[in-house]
Amino acid sequence: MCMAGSESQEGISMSKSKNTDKKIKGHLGKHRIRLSGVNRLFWAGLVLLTILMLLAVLVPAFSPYSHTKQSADIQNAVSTLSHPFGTDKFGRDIFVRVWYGTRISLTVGMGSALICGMIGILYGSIAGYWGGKTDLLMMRAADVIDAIPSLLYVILIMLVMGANVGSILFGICISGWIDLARIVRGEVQRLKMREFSMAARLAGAGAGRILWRHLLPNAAGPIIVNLTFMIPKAIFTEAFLSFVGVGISAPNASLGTLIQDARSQMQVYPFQMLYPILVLCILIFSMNLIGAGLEHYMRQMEEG
Amino acid sequence: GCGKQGKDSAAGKTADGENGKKEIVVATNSETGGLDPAGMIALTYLSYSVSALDELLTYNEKGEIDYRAAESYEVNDDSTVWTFHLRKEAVWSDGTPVTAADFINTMVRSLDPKSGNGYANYLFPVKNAEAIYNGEADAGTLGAKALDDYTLEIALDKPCVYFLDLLRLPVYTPSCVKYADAVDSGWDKDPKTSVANGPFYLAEYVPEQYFVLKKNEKYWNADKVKLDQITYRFFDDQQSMASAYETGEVDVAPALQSSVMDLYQGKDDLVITDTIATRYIYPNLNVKPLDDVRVRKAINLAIDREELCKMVGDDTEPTVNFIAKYMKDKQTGGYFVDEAEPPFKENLKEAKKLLADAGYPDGKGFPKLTYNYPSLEMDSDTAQVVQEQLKQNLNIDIELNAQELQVNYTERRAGNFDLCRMNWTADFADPYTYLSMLLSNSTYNCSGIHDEKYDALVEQSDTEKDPAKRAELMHEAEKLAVGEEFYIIPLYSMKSCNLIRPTIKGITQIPATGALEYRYAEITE
Amino acid sequence: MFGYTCKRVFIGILSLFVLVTAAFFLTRMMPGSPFQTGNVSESVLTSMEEEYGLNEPVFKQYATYLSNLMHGDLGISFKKPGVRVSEVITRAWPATAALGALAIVLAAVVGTLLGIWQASTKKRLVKGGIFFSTMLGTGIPNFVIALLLMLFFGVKLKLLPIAGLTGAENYILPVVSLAVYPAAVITRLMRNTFQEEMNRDYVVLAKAKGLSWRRTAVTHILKNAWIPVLNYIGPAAAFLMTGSFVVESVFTIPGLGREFVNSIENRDYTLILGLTIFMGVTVIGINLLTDLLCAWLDPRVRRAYR
Amino acid sequence: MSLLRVEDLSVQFHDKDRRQEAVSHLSFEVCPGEIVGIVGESGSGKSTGMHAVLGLLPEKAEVACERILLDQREITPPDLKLADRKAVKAYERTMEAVRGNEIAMVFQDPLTYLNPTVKIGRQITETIRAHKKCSQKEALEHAEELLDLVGIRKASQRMRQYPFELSGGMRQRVVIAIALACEPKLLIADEPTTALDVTVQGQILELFKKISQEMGTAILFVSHDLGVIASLCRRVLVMQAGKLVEEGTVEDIFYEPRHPYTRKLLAQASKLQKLPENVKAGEPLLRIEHVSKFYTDIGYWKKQEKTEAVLDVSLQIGRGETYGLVGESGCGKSTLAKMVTGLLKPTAGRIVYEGEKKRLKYPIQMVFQDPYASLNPRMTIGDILEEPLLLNTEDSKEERLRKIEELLKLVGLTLEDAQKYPRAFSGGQRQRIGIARALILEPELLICDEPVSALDVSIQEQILSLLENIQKERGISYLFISHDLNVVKRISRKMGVMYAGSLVETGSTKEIYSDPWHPYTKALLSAVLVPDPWKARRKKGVLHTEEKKVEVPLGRGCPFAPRCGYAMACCFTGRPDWYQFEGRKIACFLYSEEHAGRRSGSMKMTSQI
Ligand SMILES: Nc1ncnc2c1ncn2[C@@H]1O[C@H](COP(=O)(O)OP(=O)(O)OP(=O)(O)O)[C@@H](O)[C@H]1O
Ligand SMILES: Nc1ncnc2c1ncn2[C@@H]1O[C@H](COP(=O)(O)OP(=O)(O)OP(=O)(O)O)[C@@H](O)[C@H]1O
Ligand SMILES: [Mg+2]
Ligand SMILES: [Mg+2]
Repeated sequence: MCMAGSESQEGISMSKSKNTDKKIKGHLGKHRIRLSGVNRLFWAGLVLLTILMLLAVLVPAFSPYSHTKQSADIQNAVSTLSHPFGTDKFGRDIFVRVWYGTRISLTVGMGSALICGMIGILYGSIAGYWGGKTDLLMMRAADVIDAIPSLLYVILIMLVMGANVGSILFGICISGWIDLARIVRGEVQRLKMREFSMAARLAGAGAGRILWRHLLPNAAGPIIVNLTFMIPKAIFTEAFLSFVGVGISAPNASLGTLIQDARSQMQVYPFQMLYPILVLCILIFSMNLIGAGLEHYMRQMEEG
Repeated sequence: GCGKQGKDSAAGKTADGENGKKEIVVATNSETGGLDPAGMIALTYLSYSVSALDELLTYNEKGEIDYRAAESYEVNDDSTVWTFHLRKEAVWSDGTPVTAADFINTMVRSLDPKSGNGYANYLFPVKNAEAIYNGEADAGTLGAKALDDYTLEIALDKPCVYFLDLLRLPVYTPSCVKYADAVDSGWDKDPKTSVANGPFYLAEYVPEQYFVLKKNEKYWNADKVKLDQITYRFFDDQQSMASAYETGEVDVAPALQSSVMDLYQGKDDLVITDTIATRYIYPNLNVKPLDDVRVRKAINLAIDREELCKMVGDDTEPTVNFIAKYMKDKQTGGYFVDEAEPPFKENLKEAKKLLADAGYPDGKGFPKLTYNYPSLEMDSDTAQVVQEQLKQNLNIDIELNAQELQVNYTERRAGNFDLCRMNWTADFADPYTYLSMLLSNSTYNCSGIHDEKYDALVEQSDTEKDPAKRAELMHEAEKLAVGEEFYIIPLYSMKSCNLIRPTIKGITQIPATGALEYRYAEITE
Repeated sequence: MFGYTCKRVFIGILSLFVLVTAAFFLTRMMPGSPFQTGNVSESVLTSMEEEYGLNEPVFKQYATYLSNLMHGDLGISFKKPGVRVSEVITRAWPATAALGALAIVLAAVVGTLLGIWQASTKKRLVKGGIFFSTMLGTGIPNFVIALLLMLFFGVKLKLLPIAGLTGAENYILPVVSLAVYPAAVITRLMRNTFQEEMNRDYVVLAKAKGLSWRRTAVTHILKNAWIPVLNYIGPAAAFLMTGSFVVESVFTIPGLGREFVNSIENRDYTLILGLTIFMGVTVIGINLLTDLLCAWLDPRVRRAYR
Repeated sequence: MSLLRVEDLSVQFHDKDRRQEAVSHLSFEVCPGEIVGIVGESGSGKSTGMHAVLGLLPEKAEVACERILLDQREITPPDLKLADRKAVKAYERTMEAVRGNEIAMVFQDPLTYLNPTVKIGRQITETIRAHKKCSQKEALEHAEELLDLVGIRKASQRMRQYPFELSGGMRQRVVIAIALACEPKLLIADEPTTALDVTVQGQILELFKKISQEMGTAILFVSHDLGVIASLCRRVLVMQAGKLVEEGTVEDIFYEPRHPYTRKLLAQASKLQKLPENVKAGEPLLRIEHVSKFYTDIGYWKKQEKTEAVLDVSLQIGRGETYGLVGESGCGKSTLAKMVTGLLKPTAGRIVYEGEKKRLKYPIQMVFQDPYASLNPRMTIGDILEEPLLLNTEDSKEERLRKIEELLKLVGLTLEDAQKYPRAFSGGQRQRIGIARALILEPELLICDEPVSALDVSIQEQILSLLENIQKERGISYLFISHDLNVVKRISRKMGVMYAGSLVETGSTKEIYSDPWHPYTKALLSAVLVPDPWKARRKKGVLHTEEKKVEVPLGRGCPFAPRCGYAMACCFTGRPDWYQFEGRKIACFLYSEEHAGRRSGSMKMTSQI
């Protein structure tokens, strides 16, 4: 996404100097994702997210402490220079653990948003576009999957695939796409009645193109909002699973489990809980910024 | 209309009640199991029975016999026939006299495996009980007989010196023949049929929310009972329990997290009690390096239990014994384990040496072992510390495998583990409750222990009537299992943090388990 | 439409059947047994399993279960001796439903209002403030919110009771903690669709008619903006109405969510299945309702359902 | 003393970096009871200026205005950049009372201006209730009257329908009904009759005249149809590129135009009166055989009602031929068009297309009636135009670009417009984009659903000759749908007249124009307006028969019978057959053998009325 953005920026600056013909050419050339007009919100979010990602990768790699190293003498320490976020009850450095947790949470959150997003959009558009029996069958199938208690299969998955990030992702993704699919379906159903999709059909566009180029961009708002919410949702689901005993095993931790673990001491050492929440909020903030930026861009497009 | 009733019973706020009634509200863990002593029982029954049911007799905190449903007992010379004389004045809360048949009722019903009673095996000392349980004998042949309405005779297969200790177990408590017919008829939670022979009776039962015990005016010792009502409220969450204490919604909040200690430090509300329990690890003897006693010993010696307890919480006490640290010796009144040398002492140097001897100098070549534990906070904490310590001290890698509770049980029972956490809370106040676990034929022995010498020692202690000699035998057995063969890795024993309104006095502790008993509690100004 | 509804109900019953089948085999595939607890011996286990028919071939058990189900019999709980599954449901459902319904209504009202406010205000402070709160609403885990509410309003201020469901005031904290997340999501969705609808030409016409901004918002924009939101609210309502384990256990509420997680942890097969069926009915029913509601709101969609 | 006085109004649209002045320094005034016409080319800022008067422009439009006075009251929009919030609020508050009540507006694009999810009835009553104290019931009754007034039949049933269930013209009339709801002092009508057929247009114009006379309502009438302006207005403003270029009485403007633009306009309008060149029709390309389309109403419990949008229509279009289809709004023209393209499936009958089918997925292209709704708001014009090429041809990028440029030029847009999104275009511009899209694939058969009704005459003429040229070059055929008889006459040699779902008369355009046979055709033709104020004013008494309130059972009787001045008893009981006379076919009992009498084949049939 980054790449496409900067590339097309270049395109615009170029077009300003050259004649209009070039401008149009550059314009028509890239019509998949054009982020040229994408605003400050988007870039702010992206920068923030990149910083978070970098921290998540670099801090655990370069910190003098490991995320498992315990030390009985500095249990529950407050913030100091060497331990910016203090230590937990095992004397482990919370700073490293938080960033280590961010790594896992990001993987789970983004991974599931990506997978669930793709499945949800695909499934929802197919059901919404074809309607009729297909829709009925597909949405009822989704209902059934949604109604099967996730704990039942997650326990099984964990047992078969082991307690790792992959199996958690798998577990979350089995039913995580359904909400999005419902929303996409509703929007597609609504939009396909508009005349412009008829016009596209006449132009020879197949279902895929109509969905991708005509209907989904017009449904982008709700989709983006939903996608941004999918990330914290997946992160919390992961934490809940660990809580019930089917998450990633200690001493590995995600932001969710860090928050969960700090819970028993929250009245005594509230900061142990605060830091992971803070990082999580910043993470969600950055996703929201990106989402808001994209949305804004979409609206701008429409307004011309 | 649970909502309405709840308002005046469960939410009855303070310790002295609203209309001068003396009532307290006790928090208890979420509802599990029924109230029928012969049925599937768990925590809820334990809360209920301490206030509502009178066993034949029990030991008080000082180790003296406290006669409850019985007024006296006799035993023959070789401790095989025990005769109990029941109180003639004792009646159930509906007025029916408490008779020997009521006691036999529980026993017989418990011996039906379909009852799902987990304590049925404690009836096995009784003549024919095991055969009946296995369907090999008729229920009528049970060694327990009612000589008359008020005389209960229990004949044993072989001498059992700790038999009186067993009497506090649910299977030896009475259930009224008039109502208690079937395990699953639901009589046990219906205030109309769930009668009590103790100081309180069940007045209301709202599933998942609370149950109310009211003072049993017909109780033979009713004068001593000061409270009018005890309400037990179910809580899922310990933090909520502590908060409910803070808001005044409960008066007693038992078994809380250790962080409560920090919050209530120096306040009268905080009452720390001992729990007769040991947390330990089973090393699987069928797994490669663990079948070597040197390896087991090395692990045992390398763990710094002091540090472990410091991290896991203030409610733990390091121990190298199997038998719970706070279990008392009735004869001496002191703690049983303190009467002998500890089975072993931590020693890192020796541990390293042992590991090298076993072929893994500095942990080299030591396979990665998996440690199974249920994903409860305390076990998870423990596991992480143990993992880190073994890594630091012996350079062995342990893989932690948190499991959902049921999965953990199943895997443990099937022997699918390298290391597995275990916790044992005493059922009755005798070291046998621990020692029996490691017997070759014990259900709980799932790590492949098969030691004839140990079995013989424990069996011998079973029939030894001289208390001192018996204690010696038991110490010897423990020393063998824990200090020589290192069948288990003991970690710590536990305390329990309770919050109790300072105005409530007279709460006692059950010596066997350390649980609290409210029957003679009173509210002072 | 009526025919369509009938069809949906019929298909709903079919999906329920699929659901039962899936859940049945999933529960049986899970490791552990209902009777496995810390202190049960092997023989008790086997005889209990025999007693409850667990030793029979799975397909036979399945057939038995189905035939019982046909007669409306959900069976007896394995872990609560003598308690029928239907009893558990009828006991736990009212509390959960009341909480869930209140929470979703609260979330919908607050979310809609905030969303509209955010979309239509020009004050940057308000916009930013709402944006920020929605982020907190989604960024702080449910249980933390519940605990914080409990500690602040219960323990610190001693304003509200924190355990049980005995009086009206008991509902406040759990409802609020349940409503925070959906309210945040609804706010965001609402702001979004509302802003989009605000730019439509029909709003100009409404304005040209001389309708006040408020009337336009309520009678024109809201109706259109609500449709995507409704697609979220439906499933969210279904989710809340089937109980939240976290909030129920923090506030000690005897509801379905707690019952459900416990039943899974206990491997209480019949209870798991019973609750799954019940929740399935709720989920399927609410989804049907959502679809009908959407069709009612949007006539263009309605034509697809004939 | 003037009712509305606008002084020095300028509107700018911010477009990323470019600023575009849509209206510049516009000043004019309207006196009470006066009807003022505004003409101008498409995109000249007519709509923008009118929106600005009512303060309806989006925020990104920058409005600068010396002052606007309504009845001596100041309703000048505050300058958003300078004004504080209080001033804006105060302005909004005064405008709330003004809009809809004192100044009402009829918008150009009827579909998008009606809320798609609110029933028609509700959309009318709420206007009434916003300004007058009355009960819902009274409002409903009033709304029903209003719908009647604008010529919508079965008003009470229509009120329960949603906008998308109405035809384009009906929606337009609903918007007019809304504007008239509170009997405003000033009515701003932005192309109110462009979407309407002549008979209804006549009615509406009559209506406008009536209310202006009876209630003293002043009307600001925006239109590109010089005929309408000529017949209705007293005074005319001519706009070009955002500026007012000429102003004067109708006579001055029409007979002594001074500004070159005005002259050009008039010249083109008279050109429209020409007949098309003779083109030879080839073998049949498209055959429509007994096609019908029913819509079922939707409801939960109530019984479903059927709307017969198209009923048993048969016609043939030959290669290289232009077939004109006229008919009043709501008679099923668009529905028929959509069925021909394959977008809708006929309920009965079949459509046979004989042309080459391979090259294009949909060999029959279409220009949609509603220009905005048919453009994806999230795609640039360039992308919209490129899409058909991308999907159906193997052209290289350069080639595509070239074609787009060519077509944009052809329809009077520039290459720069390719970058913009549909929202940034005026109604006429949007329509041209739609035409460009349909043409870009060079189809064999093109269906034009009211392609030029939103355009001013100069561009209309451009487009029409463009269509003609293409036809000459490529032998393409058109099905040309319009309610504007002038346009149909100008382009097509064969035509059909539709009424209420059925064809009532077909034949060569020339013959039908010179000698209409069917009573409905007659009514239509007599309503045509000419761009000449004198003639237009003399043309009184448009055949305007009040509808007889006779319920015609569905499917029985001639659909036109209730409105027909010549209706006979048999017209109410049976459907007329087709009666063929040489090249002409007609469905009316007047021409049946019983009524016209048996005659020998050699005898020539003439109009029976
Ligand atoms: N929302 C907008 N954003 C940017 N430019 C706009 C917008 N609306 C209109 N314009 C531009 O303003 C100019 C005037 O548009 P307007 O709609 O007033 O034309 P018009 O005279 O009504 O034309 P028509 O007869 O075709 O309806 C056009 O060039 C158009 O491109
Ligand atoms: N989607 C629909 N659902 C129900 N009825 C419809 C629908 N579309 C059109 N109709 C009805 O079908 C009839 C014919 O509509 P159509 O749009 O074909 O008219 P038209 O001849 O194109 O009129 P106009 O010139 O005003 O556009 C009308 O009575 C209309 O109410
Ligand atoms: Mg216009
Ligand atoms: Mg039409």
